[in-house]
Amino acid sequence: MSWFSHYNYWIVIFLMMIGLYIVICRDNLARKVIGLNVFQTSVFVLFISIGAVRGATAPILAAGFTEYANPLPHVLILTAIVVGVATTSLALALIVRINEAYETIDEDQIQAMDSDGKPWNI
Amino acid sequence: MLAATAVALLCVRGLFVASMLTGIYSLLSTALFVLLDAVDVAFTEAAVGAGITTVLFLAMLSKIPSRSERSQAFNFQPLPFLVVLLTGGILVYATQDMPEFGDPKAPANLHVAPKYIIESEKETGLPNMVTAVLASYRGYDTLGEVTVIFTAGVGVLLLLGRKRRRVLGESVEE
Amino acid sequence: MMFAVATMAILLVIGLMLVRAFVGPTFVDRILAINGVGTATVLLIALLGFLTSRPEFLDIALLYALINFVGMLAVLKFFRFGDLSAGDE
Amino acid sequence: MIVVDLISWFLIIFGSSFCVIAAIGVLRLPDYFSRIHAVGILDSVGAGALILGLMLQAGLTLVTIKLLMILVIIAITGPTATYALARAALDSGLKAELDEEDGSSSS
Amino acid sequence: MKNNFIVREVANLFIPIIVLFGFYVQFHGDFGPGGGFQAGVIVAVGIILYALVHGLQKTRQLILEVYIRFLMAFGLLLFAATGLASLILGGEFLNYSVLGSDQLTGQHIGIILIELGVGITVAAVMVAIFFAFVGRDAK
Repeated sequence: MSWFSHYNYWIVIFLMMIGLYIVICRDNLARKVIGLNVFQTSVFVLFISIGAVRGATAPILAAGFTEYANPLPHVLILTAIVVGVATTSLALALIVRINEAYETIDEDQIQAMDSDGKPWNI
Repeated sequence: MLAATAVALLCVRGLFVASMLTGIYSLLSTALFVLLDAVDVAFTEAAVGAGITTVLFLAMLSKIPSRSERSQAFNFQPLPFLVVLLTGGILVYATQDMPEFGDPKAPANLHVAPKYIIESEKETGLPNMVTAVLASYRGYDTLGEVTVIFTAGVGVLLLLGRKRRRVLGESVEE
Repeated sequence: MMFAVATMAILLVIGLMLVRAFVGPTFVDRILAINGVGTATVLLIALLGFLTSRPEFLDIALLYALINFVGMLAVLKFFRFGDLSAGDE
Repeated sequence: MIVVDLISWFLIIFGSSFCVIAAIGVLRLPDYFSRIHAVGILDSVGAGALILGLMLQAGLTLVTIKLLMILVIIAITGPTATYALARAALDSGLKAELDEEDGSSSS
Repeated sequence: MKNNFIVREVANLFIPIIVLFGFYVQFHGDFGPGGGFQAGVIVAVGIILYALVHGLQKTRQLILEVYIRFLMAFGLLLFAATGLASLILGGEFLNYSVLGSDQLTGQHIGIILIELGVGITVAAVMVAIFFAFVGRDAK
């Protein structure tokens, strides 16, 4: 077990840190959705890399192969990607509605408007 | 390379450019999934990431005025960076307990996966294990996922489907 | 063996294109570079299928070649009209 | 058979080297309209030679048909996308929204 | 694309290919990579390409939204109905072995039906989301 044998986790963690930083730091709501997508992809990579087996091939039966990668994470991530795009579209729809109501998609400005006591006109 | 794209995604300024870079990002992750033998996942990511997500982002961008993107440069904020760094450090420390990359003896590969690999052909007659597991063994999961997608579609239709009506100068919905 | 060399070359291509996509001074430069990355990725996926001796997986490359075109048209339409619902007449 | 192998390897190396040349061109050429030509190399010669080499390598199977389809798709979409890009750039350049470095040296 | 002859013609050429490829992925998913999720997305992309090239108005006349909403629910209900059918025929919920004469045919019928349901729902939801986004009158 060498020190370098966990590099897949390090890549995942690096991507996850970037996604988290975008979500925390950027005020723009659309930016936050992009950050969430990056975060999501890091989780996908984590699952797939757990399921990968050295020297194996893709989990479709074929003559001459006996080692296959673990199909279970693939199934989970397959559904997760499509659900991810559905939820992303929902988030984008919310952004469009927020923009119509507040005329901005900047988080600070939205909070400033709310604290002004201005009534919601949704 | 994926990481470099992510860094650029962090630093880039315009929203339009950022939405195009998400296209590249999903494209590179597709190649990564092919490399890791996850063919079905790569297929999905290629279809979804390049086609749907880009189009949806652009459609969203065309509905919001471009001035709402304050032309701010990448401003460095130390406290969130520290928090993120701390989280990452803890996670790196935690990976020392994780199994090695590609280890056939990893716990995730020992529990039910051999059963799927060996018996799915016999029990369902399908060479593609992913489809077999997706549709047959984990049918409940898939039913739930389809329900989630359906619900998201209904939600988007509820949020955006109506024509906007104006009453007394205020935008009133529903 | 040749496949490995070609894969390395395509990876290099993607890297160079990405540099252009990141520094590109105008929007169209970036779109051009992204188009190039798309084509190179199609080739990369095809080569990877041969490299792992499972060339049945060309479906992904085929799909990507198709989808890349759609994404490109969407980006260009947004760039020219600022709206995706513009009609034909 | 060895002849076919040699030809296919030659085509693969040829195509990938042209891809690298195209990428260097995209990176190094001075303005936008000349970069379009570099991408043209990637779409036509690079992808074409590479996929032809892979076709020779695969033999006459379903794989060859799929490779042929990929080749046709790239051969049609590549020039179309490049044309649309050049058109878009030209239109926006005429409206003087582009940077100064574009259009000045090319037209 | 307004008055852009080449792009329009090439897109007209590619729309049937994309949709055909989607159906190929749908029904070939048992043997190669692919399945309902991917097929639904690909078919939706084909329709989106039509909308991009010919404008939203024309696409809406071509594909009525009533049908899309119907198909959204129909796919999900097809999925659930397959499960219920196996329940009625004496198995457990979503255990397709009882659908056919023996186990293998039963499983095959069940998986094809379920993939079809998934594909219909995903395609309809994606098209509906795209229409909802683009059809929204801009600010």
